[in-house]
Amino acid sequence: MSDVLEALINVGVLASAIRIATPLLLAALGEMVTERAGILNLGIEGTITVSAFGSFVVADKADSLWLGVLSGVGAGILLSLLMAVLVSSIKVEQVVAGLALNLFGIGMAFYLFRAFYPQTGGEMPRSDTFDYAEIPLLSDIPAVGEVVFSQHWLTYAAILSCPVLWWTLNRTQFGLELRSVGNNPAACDMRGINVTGMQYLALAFGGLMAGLAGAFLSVFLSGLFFVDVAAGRGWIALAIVIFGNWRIGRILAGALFFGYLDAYQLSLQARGVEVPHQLLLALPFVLTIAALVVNRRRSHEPLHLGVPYFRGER
Amino acid sequence: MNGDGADSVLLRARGVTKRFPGVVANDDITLEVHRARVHCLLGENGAGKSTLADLFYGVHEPDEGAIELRGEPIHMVSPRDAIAAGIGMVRQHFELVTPMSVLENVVIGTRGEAKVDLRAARGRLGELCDLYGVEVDLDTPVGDLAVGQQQWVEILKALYLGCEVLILDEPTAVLTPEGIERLFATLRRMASEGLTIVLITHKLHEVMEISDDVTVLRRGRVVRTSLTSEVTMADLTRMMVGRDVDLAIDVVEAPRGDLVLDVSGLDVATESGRGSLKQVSLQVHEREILGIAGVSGNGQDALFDVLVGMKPADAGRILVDAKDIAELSPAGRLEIGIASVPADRIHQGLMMDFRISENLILGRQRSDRFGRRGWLNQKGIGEFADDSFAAFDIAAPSPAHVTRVLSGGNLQKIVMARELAGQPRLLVVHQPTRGLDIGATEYVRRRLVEERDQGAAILLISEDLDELLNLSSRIAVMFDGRIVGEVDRRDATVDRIGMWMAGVSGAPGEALA
Amino acid sequence: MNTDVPTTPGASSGSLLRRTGWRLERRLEVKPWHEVVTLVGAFIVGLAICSILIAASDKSVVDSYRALFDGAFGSRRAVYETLVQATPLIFTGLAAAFAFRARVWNIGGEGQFFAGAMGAFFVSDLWHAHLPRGVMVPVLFIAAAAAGALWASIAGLLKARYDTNEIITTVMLNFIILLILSYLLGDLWRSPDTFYFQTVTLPESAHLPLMIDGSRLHWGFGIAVAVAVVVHVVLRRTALGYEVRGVGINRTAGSYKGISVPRVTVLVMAISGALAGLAGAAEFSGIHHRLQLDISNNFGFVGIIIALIGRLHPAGVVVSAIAFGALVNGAVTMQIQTGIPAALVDVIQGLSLIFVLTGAVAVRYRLQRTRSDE
Amino acid sequence: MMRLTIRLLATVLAFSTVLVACGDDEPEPAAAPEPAEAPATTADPEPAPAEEAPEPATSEDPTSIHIAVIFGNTADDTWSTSMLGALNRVTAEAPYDLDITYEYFENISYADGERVLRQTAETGEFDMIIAHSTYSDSIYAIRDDFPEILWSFTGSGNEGRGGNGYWLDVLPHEAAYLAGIAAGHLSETGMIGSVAAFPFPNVNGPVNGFFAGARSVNPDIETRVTYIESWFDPAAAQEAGAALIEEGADSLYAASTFGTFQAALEADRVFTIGDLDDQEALAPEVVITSVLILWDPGLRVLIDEWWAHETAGEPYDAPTERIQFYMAEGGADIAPLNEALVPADVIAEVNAARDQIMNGELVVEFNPGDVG
Repeated sequence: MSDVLEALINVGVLASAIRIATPLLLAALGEMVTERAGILNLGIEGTITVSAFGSFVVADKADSLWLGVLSGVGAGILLSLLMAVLVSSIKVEQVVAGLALNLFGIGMAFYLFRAFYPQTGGEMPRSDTFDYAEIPLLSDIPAVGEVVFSQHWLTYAAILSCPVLWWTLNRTQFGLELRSVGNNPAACDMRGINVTGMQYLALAFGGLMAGLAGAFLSVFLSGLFFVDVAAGRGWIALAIVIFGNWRIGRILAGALFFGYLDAYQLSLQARGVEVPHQLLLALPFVLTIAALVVNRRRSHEPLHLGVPYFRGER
Repeated sequence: MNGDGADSVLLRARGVTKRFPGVVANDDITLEVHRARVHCLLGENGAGKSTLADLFYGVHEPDEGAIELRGEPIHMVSPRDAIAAGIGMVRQHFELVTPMSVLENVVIGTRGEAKVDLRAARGRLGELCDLYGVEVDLDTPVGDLAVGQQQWVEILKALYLGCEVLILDEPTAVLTPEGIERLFATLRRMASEGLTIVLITHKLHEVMEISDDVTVLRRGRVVRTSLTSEVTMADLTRMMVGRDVDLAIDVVEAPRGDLVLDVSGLDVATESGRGSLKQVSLQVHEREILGIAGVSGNGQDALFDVLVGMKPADAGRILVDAKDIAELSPAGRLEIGIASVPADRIHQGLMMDFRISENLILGRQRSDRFGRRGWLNQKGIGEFADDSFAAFDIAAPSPAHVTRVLSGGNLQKIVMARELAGQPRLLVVHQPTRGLDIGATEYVRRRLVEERDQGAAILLISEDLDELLNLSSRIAVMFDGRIVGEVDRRDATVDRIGMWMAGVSGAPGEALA
Repeated sequence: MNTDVPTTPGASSGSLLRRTGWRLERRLEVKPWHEVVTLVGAFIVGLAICSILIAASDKSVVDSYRALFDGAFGSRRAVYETLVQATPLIFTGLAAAFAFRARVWNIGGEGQFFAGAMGAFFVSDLWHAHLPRGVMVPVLFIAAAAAGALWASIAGLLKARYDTNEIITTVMLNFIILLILSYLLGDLWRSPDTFYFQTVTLPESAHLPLMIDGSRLHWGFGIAVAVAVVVHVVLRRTALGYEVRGVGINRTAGSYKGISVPRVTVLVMAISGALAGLAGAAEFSGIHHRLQLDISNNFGFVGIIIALIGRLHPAGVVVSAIAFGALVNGAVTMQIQTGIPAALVDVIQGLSLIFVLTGAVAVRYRLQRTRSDE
Repeated sequence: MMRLTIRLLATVLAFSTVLVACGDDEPEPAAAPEPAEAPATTADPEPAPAEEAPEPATSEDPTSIHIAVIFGNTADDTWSTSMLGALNRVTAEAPYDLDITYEYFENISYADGERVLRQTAETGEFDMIIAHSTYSDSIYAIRDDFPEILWSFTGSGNEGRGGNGYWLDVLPHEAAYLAGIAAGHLSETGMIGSVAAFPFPNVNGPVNGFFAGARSVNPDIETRVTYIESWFDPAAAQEAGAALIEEGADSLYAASTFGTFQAALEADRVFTIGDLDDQEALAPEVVITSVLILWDPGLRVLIDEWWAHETAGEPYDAPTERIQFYMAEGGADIAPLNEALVPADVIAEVNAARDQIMNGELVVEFNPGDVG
């Protein structure tokens, strides 16, 4: 029992939680912005996969991790722009477009991977990975230094992007308009705001963030690409957005919490504690449903989420 | 006063035609709007006024012809172009982001500023409010504002962008007589300061009261443009309708019968607090039409909803034939003979993608006539549709067609045919002629009277005073969720009802408890 | 999510298009031939792009498509296999179509598929020794439908009671049930005599009989087509179907006229879940005969796509499920015969979908010249 | 509309039955490969008859064999690469002077197994089809339709039923025991761990072997295992490894998983042991050795059986038992230890133990039960 409790605040568990949370946070922030513009993008899983591949192949072939990140992000943006064309211009049902995009994206990434790396019985190709970016001085603080200040630079970037994003959404003209588009595209249209353009931008940003998540999985964590690299993280990011009620602070908390649960169950196993870990893994999903019910009175769900906007129709 | 100088023409439509599937909304329209004047576009619902306004604002593009501003043709494909050209518009249905504050709503779409300087915006907006005497809390979410105030937010939005032409589409529908007066005063002042105002309305007296110029539209065409001072209301009526009409229906009233609807002490809260009901009591008898007057947003929606079972009452009783119906669902209320015609027939009354025949049985799909043990009786449905087509003179290719293809008047006929079919005991009607042309309006009103004569008790909620004065046996007036006065039709005058509508309570004894 | 926005005729267009002097206009009525023409058009465009991809990987386009067709319809057995592949998709497609008709966005077909298979396994485990085949198989299917309905009802009830977004709840429920199944397969339900996370094999008495001996085509296909007919009759001919369609078109008007939207929502979810559950039973008792974590090849998700391509119509679902089954089935032959990588097959499927979806939207519009004077 | 629908549905049904009926007249296609088999195998004209090996071959004898391999995961996972590696080696050996060619099909889902196997067989191109044992049910369901094909499934499997279905397995627990010896010596924290895929017997066996090896040199050593419930999820393996390291484990055995080396790379002085395939090149800083599974002897047996069938015309008669290979029989081994990380005396000790296992002096029990 003491193991169960001790694992709760274990330094390694916390550091691991932050690491696991990083791609979730990145993808969730991107999805939140996309949804704020009224687009429900279920294609994050595919976007992450495509980006992980884009990062990996360039990092490996061009031998530059930074170029790798850049191209991963580029790939993510490209796929998201395809989504934008489908849902914002052609106005295909968003749910289906997202599902189709997953199929297409994952297939495309794997197809290209095989084109670049035919497997004939050798080892798995592996690229370099970024080293942890330990922040001088701060990383020497006991416990906190190890948990918080000895992570990847992208982790810091993800966390720092929260206030930046908050400021952008709440204190700039652009953010104001973006939020308006998700709530009342007709009003924005009448105000001269290019609704379609905003949705393209929002999706591109979502692609950028999912792209970073993909890059994190390949060129930060493992230096590997494989077809199941996203492993459901796109879906969990989606859950986190709802769990976080479309609020940046709560999304950050949600991502950390979901990452924490995963790290915790691994730690319990490592301690030899017998728990049906499936139940711990299911907890985030159950909690997301619970959050939906609890938040219903003060929901910040964009009023026009998932509904295609047609001018002249109401 | 010299409206004729070509250089004073600010906005011009030149031979503008706009078609929608199945209709020509604007047909070769040419008109000129002069600088710093108030120009009314007058016409019935469906005459093409709103479409023309949308063309001026870049919402739609003309299929033929051109819009000109300051003598130059301007090609607008989006409201953005209109805004850039100095055109502002307040549409009939507000375009507000309800969860956001007044200030934020105003700032949306102001170009060229990356960071929202809310402080500066607040200052400028404050000046505008002071200038025109607008009182509104800038930090309240607009969803929490009264409709009248929301309209001011819309006007502020247009002014904030510094427009030269301000188009207002039916702005008075949501205002009290007092509010209208204030609006008109403000508009006159704006015009005197150089703003050009295009006001869309279907109310003659408003035209006479405020405008310098008036253009009458009928069926998408311009009938005539003239100086308001040179026409009379009778002229305008003739132009609007195309003939002399008297919508008054000769009402020979039979004595009313037993008490059918007895409402007392009804309270209904709404989430925002707007449009709630407070201690409403009213009675309707057999062979009687009780009219409910009031400016929209004063509780009429809640009253309709609570009577048909869409909203629960927080306090009070609703008796129908002395039976408490509080526990009855909408379906249960249909069963005991409560029929209803909702205000928004497209959203509340019809399934636009259903076949017409299917819409005609909506609500009675499980009745013995149209089904048995969960199965639909296709033959019964078909026969009923044929009967309805004949009885209500519905103009549609066949009952198997999708409802979407019908015109507004025919849509309302379908609703009426459906609701009147079961010989309702109580008929709750909300804005039954809104948006209908003269012919359909006449038809609907006549059917209501017929229904009354056959013994139904009718509660008629309307914002059209003429309609109420014409049809009702008694008129009650709602203000801020209360019945503030009730009067027999024979004693009713526009002034008296207008006072009540503005919230001024009548002398003791006039308002029935 | 506000999915209850009724649409009225009107213009719609992006400004880019408008600047060219054209605009899209919504058709008042979409005729069947519009749909056919557009779908064929989409299919041809999709095929063309896929051809480029095939050519880019140095394979013969003609040979590839021939292999694809042969794999799908080239022999008796190929046809059976296509139908075998289509069977679960018909069920999950119907499940999605039925829910979407009421604008209830059940994305949980995958989870309900497993719920169904689990229900079927549960009763087979409980009673298999005591029931003859004629009873056992129907019991399996009933249990699967019940389990699928039950699982979906969670999302239905939450939506009816708390207005929670069913897209999210059903997606979450997918994950939850897979984890529950993983737990059960590792523990209570694990077959004692094999190494994997799987149950014991079903006794013969619980096998769904074959439609064609010597093939894999089991009666699941027949049942699926029969269920499609039933779903159609329910939608068209019953008061429930009327209400389901009504809620889908305009739930405000529906509730004004006495249709209890929460009740219909729960019912729709349950029925949709039951249909997806049947897919689980058919695969479990017709093909795999044991429960495993991998018995679904994304059938729940693909069903959604099938439903939309089939325009939410049972006949359309059956047709598009068979077409999709043919594509999946033929793709394997194409891969084996021409060496096209498996991944390209996924790309082709994704691309065809994107084009068919685009076509399905495009069919509702027509291009109209906005200015005759330009 | 109703009538239209029913007509549509009827058409679909009719269409299906017509298609089915059309086929009825044709000969059963499943049987077709039989006559086609001979030309398919001898059709390959490339190896000129002149080059034929002299000894057993007559001019009638086959000169080439074409093998299909079906992978459930992608071909990059370690199980797949170990199989491909063995195929490459056996191809180079060219038993019976055969020209061995193979194709693999990867990422085939369990649900698609039977169909893919059948379609692979129906092409008539393949003499031998090897699949992971997760498809063993499927193989038994269709192999009777293709009596000329040698079917094989590899791994733990469900059951063996003889005929033309061969069940191959390899036992790497002895090699894991050797890795355990090295880990036991290297451990400073007194704890070693394993990141394992599933609590399956064929995963537990090597893990138990690994721990037993460590205990043989350090009886007090603590052991921990974490299951990540995936055959191939490097990210999960990495985090699980990190959790074990945090607990104090300083040697990690990646049992049927891939990716723990990443966790070791990020820790101080933690070693990792690869599994199934040699992983030292991936991360030479931390990988001390790898537990190898070697399919070579199994493949040789399969080719022998096929050769006997082809040349002598005997029907296939697979044993119902699994054909399994211990380390001494070449079914498993330990990769050369990383000399940069492992002291020479430890290497010597491991090699000595390896010799003992090879000559039977040291017996390592196969313990597939719960890891303790």
